[in-house]
Amino acid sequence: MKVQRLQILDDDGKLLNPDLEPNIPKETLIRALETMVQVRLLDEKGIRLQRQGKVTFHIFTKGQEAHVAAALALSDDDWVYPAYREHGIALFRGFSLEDLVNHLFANIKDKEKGRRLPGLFGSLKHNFVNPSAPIGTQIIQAAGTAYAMKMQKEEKVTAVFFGDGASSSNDFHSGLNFGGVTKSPVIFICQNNQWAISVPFRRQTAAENIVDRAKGYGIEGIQIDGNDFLAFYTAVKQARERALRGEGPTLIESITYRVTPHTSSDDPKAYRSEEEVKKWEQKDPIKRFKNYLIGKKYISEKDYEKMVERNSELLDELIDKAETLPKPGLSTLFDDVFETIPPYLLEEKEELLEFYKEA
Amino acid sequence: MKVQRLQILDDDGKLLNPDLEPNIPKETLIRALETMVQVRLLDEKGIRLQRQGKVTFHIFTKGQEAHVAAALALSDDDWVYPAYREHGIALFRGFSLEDLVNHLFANIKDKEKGRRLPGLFGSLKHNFVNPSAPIGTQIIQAAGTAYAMKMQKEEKVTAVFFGDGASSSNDFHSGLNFGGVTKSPVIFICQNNQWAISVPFRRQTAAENIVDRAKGYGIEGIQIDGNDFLAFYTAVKQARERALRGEGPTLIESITYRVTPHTSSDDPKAYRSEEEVKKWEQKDPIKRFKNYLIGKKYISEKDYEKMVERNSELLDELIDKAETLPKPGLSTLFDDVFETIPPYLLEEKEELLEFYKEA
Amino acid sequence: MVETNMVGAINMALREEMERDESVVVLGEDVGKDGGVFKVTAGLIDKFGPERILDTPLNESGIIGFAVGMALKGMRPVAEIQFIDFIWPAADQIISEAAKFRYRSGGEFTVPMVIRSPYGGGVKGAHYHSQSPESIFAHTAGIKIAVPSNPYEAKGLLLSAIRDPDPVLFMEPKRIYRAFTQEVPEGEYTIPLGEADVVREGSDVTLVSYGSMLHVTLDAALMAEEQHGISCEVINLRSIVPLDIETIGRSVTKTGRFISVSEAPRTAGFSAELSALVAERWIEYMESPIFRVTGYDTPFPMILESQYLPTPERVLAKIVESYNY
Amino acid sequence: MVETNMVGAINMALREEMERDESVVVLGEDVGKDGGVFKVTAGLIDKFGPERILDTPLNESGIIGFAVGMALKGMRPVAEIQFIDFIWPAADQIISEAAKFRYRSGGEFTVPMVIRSPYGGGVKGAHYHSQSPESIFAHTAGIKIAVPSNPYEAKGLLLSAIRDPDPVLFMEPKRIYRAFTQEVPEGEYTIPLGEADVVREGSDVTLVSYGSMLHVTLDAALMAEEQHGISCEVINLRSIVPLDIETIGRSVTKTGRFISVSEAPRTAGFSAELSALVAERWIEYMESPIFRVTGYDTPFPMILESQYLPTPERVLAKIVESYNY
Ligand SMILES: Cc1ncc(C[n+]2csc(CCOP(=O)(O)OP(=O)(O)O)c2C)c(N)n1
Ligand SMILES: Cc1ncc(C[n+]2csc(CCOP(=O)(O)OP(=O)(O)O)c2C)c(N)n1
Ligand SMILES: [Mg+2]
Ligand SMILES: [Mg+2]
Repeated sequence: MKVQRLQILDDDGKLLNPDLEPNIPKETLIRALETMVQVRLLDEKGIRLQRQGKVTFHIFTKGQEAHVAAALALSDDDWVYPAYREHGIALFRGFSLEDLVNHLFANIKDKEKGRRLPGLFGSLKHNFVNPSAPIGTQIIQAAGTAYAMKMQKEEKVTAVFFGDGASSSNDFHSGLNFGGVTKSPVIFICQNNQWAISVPFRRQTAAENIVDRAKGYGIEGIQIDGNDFLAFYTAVKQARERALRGEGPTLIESITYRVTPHTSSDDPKAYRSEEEVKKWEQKDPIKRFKNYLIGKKYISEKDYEKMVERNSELLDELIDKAETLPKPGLSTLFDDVFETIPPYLLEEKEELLEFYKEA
Repeated sequence: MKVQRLQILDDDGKLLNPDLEPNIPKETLIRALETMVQVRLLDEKGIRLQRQGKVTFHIFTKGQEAHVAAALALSDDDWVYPAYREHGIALFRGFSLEDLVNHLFANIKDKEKGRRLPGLFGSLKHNFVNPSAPIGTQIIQAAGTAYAMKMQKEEKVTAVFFGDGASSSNDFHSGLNFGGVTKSPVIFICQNNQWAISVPFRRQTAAENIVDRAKGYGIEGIQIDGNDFLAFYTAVKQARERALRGEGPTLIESITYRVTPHTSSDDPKAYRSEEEVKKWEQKDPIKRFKNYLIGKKYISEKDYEKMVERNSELLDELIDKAETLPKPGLSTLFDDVFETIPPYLLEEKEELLEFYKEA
Repeated sequence: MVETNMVGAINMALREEMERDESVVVLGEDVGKDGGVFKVTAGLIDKFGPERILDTPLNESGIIGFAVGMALKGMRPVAEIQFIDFIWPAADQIISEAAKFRYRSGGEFTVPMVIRSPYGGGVKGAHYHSQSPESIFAHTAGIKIAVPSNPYEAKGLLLSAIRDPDPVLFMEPKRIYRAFTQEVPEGEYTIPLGEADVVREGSDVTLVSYGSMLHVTLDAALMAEEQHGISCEVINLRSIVPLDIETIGRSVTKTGRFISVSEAPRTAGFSAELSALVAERWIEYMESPIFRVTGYDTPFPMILESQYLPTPERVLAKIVESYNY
Repeated sequence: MVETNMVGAINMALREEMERDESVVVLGEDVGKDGGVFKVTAGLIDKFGPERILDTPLNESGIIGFAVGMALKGMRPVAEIQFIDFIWPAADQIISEAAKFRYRSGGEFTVPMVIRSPYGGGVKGAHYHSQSPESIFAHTAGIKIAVPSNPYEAKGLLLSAIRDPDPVLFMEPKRIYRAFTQEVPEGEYTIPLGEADVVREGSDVTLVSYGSMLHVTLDAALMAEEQHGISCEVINLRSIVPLDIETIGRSVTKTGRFISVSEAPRTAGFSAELSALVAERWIEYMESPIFRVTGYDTPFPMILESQYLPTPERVLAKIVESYNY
């Protein structure tokens, strides 16, 4: 039994099925494209900064920018648990590029106080949960957050992103099961980009599709072309409506591809062919979405180029500023372990401050 | 979509579908019945001993004795990971009632050296793995054992039992996934007895059936009437053949019912009605299997009564003997932590022995 | 005032706190109609319904991860792990998630939740219904640990734990769940986390313990007094993190002798931490070795559990050894 | 003899042992074509194929549980956990299963397996690529723990670990994976688990450490000698369980001063155990407090990791304090 995959735009960005075209205001669509462009630029500049030794680490997003569609389909009040390639959602919701750049530099203005690998940031104000590094842990947490929303009688849903690798994690299993049995308003979005570092999807599981798991938890499932902005939007929107109607969770399997190395620490030459990558680059989500907007005459190619240029310059400015800022001070080491610092930890803090004052 | 459930005997033990009747020698069938009778008797006597304070704890098996069929369908060389209601398999394979009774009393002849709750025993000789108490852990281990068999090029399979509650455990998820992706010769047998202590199946998961999970791991699945000895036998036999043909794992969901309390510590009055229990008592696996054998003229009602009586007397004798045996000695406390006792542990041992010599 | 045992006191605390604060939710295996396998949550489902007293699937990382997600969204979950021996599937959600959320998010995302769990030996529960893993969680920055030793403390500490803005592991000594009753006030009172209690004053030897071992320790102190005329000061920690180091220091600088009693295996148990603290701060006061009486470095046994566990006699022997050193 | 770094030495050990013993199997995430994220298993798949160098799904409890099942059936699995920070999903399979199988089955079912994992800070890995949880597993009866501090030891200890009849956690100090090379013999040699190494003799202060902290400790010892004329004896534990208590005793009864150095958070870390052992056995020899230099009781930081971790200077300060006490 072959699973049906929702696709609305073809690989060039033409409407495959006009009946399914969602009705989204022009300005919103353009703003979405701009966000995708920002995400792409952050990728290009981020890896350069890492290569230059200016930031410690880089996680790529290139090729998975269609996730921004989820930000349109959701309300800003809905909670989102990202994996680590979904910062487009925070940006679309208004998390500032400046904050993000400061975070990458782990400088004194970094909200995460220089504690996290660059890219692992969250924002309570934007209902964008601070991600872990251990894979999969957010899936069950998202189910719990959705349950809380139900108890609090709020008209909200929780959406959670994770990879194909994460589908093997324990928290995938408990997350879908707890979400299902409590009928909580949660949307599980698997970004099946075919690779978990060097492990290909066919070695991650013998299942043909991740979406085949939905039935085993008594929840709804749908597979989409994950590089198709409109399909992404539509699936999330429908899942949200179902959730708000009290019909429980949906598992969305987004078929996409990691065209980049896993992170700045990875070299895919050891384990995969360039051909596969090339093939997928044809399905680039930005290209497709941009062409769709050009086809609708919402923008021109020229507009797009300007958009890229403008954002590139903006980012360069922010980077220049961020680079000069100092790192967080020594005493921050002991903040936020608990709300209030207990006596034994205060002693440790004083010991350390004393030592480095002397030294 | 309703799942098909394999059933060969009706609730009275008559053949529903003679075409599906497996071909098993008469003597083997009678021996299987005797094993089921022994398991039932151990249940009755075990709880009495616990009530009398002679053993510390009792785990019930009543109503799930059809699992003995798996012992017939498997080769004695196949490994079996029991949950804790499958000792019929060990008995059928020749694990002696005497050893089992000594184990219940945790006396000096207990192979587990008085360390385990009564009922949690294994036997390497019988390829019957010593069970845990943490639920579900054996499922992934069984997959690993099956993988080892494949690497060792042995014509063997591994079968693992677990409950409906255990289907929620993390190791269910990893077990089925690892088993599937490595195409290991493992048979996953879920004894879905509708309850996990006080939690009914419908609160364990929103899935309609556990067997619905098979597809999500790319493995075969079948649901059976778990109180039907012949269905049980047939499903395990087919799964074994598939496994040996290199076609990978099968998930068998055996629909059965826990007609007893969970253990001697449990009182189901708090959480379920007696009616449901009554209904299921009509489907008693021993009654059905016995009637089948009577129908085939392999035994008479009288033979059956004698079988019960004989085994009851035997067990009483063994119990009388086991009761008089002393408990394991103090020094056994430090055995088997490692193969060889390291110096620090030897010191602890000497400290303890010295203390209790003095005391 | 109600005369009740520890099970009753915890039940009372949960009931009152759930009445006071809508955001408190209880979840775990069998916590609903069954009232928990020890009946600690008995009757709560009748009052608060199955949404707030949530029977979960059998998955401990699920229970804790779900609770973390609820706590992030403003609830105050009280998650039960049926026996603390079954907490390991949840280790990742506790160690990597609950304990680190505040820190990793620069203080933005917080996880005010309680993990309640019966722990400890003495009930013939064998390997998997007997363990005391407090040192493992004490080594995990970002989580507090409370261990009551009587019904009064159980209620007062649990209320503090539920109201704490950070995750708290609340370890319930099941061996004394029903061992004795005590007057417990109805309504609100709290015992702060981080304050030890000197339950017996003395001048010769300092004994430190918590949970059910406190009673073993107290029995030993009594025997020491009666049989040997040795005066022991007994400190009940009540919370392990934060630890009340000051109270320990005050006592040990007075007595010059120190023994801690805990039932977990010796190596790297919490008693090791107590010894280390005393040895790095007050060694010049010490008149004898810094002792610990603990379980042994073996899995928890069944038939031999009374020999495995510290007994008043074993503690007494160390008291005498320390005193006569 | 081959001049190689720790990565090379471990790779050599695996390769040779897999040639010698068919039952040895390597499994973990990315151990195959990728050769592991640190390239420790590089090239092995070409030689031994994808069945014996098994790339697993992303699930650590799966990796360990699967390995337990293989070990029970006579294989010798060497399971890799990509970073020890990701070991927590496997805590149950390690603590409840691997460590207890022999005991719970009265010696019948055994689990000869190795868990290899890079641990420790110093690579700007932040919370989840930096931790050192050895004390947690040291508290778990039934599992041994080895921690090499150089390439030669890495190979010799790993061979012992693979051949050990019981589960061994083999912790690899990733910070020094490639920090230096050393002559490592080709072919068979083993370093027994449970024997410490006195890597520097001295008379004034005993320093105990292991893994990458050993080098910090040695630097401090050198500075103490050069800058203050203090003679430090440095003990490299090499295995934490079993622990070579005798070698520690021999040294501390000679020097009368003791400092242990470990990078994990202080509370209930393995340094606490070392302090406790010294304090209960040799207190009358002590001329100064029993010190520990450790990480702090916070999650592992990133930007501030060099301040979080023990440095030669911090160890030196304690040496001087101990000496001048
Ligand atoms: C529990 C855990 N194990 C291992 C890792 C190391 N690791 C980081 S990312 C990754 C692969 C994740 O793959 P996937 O979920 O498909 O996400 P993708 O990177 O493809 O977006 C691994 C193995 C981890 N972070 N956490
Ligand atoms: C990890 C874990 N959590 C909780 C328990 C307590 N417990 C013992 S049996 C049981 C229910 C098991 O239900 P199921 O798997 O359906 O098996 P059944 O008892 O019905 O045969 C529970 C919750 C446990 N043993 N292990
Ligand atoms: Mg992926
Ligand atoms: Mg069940």
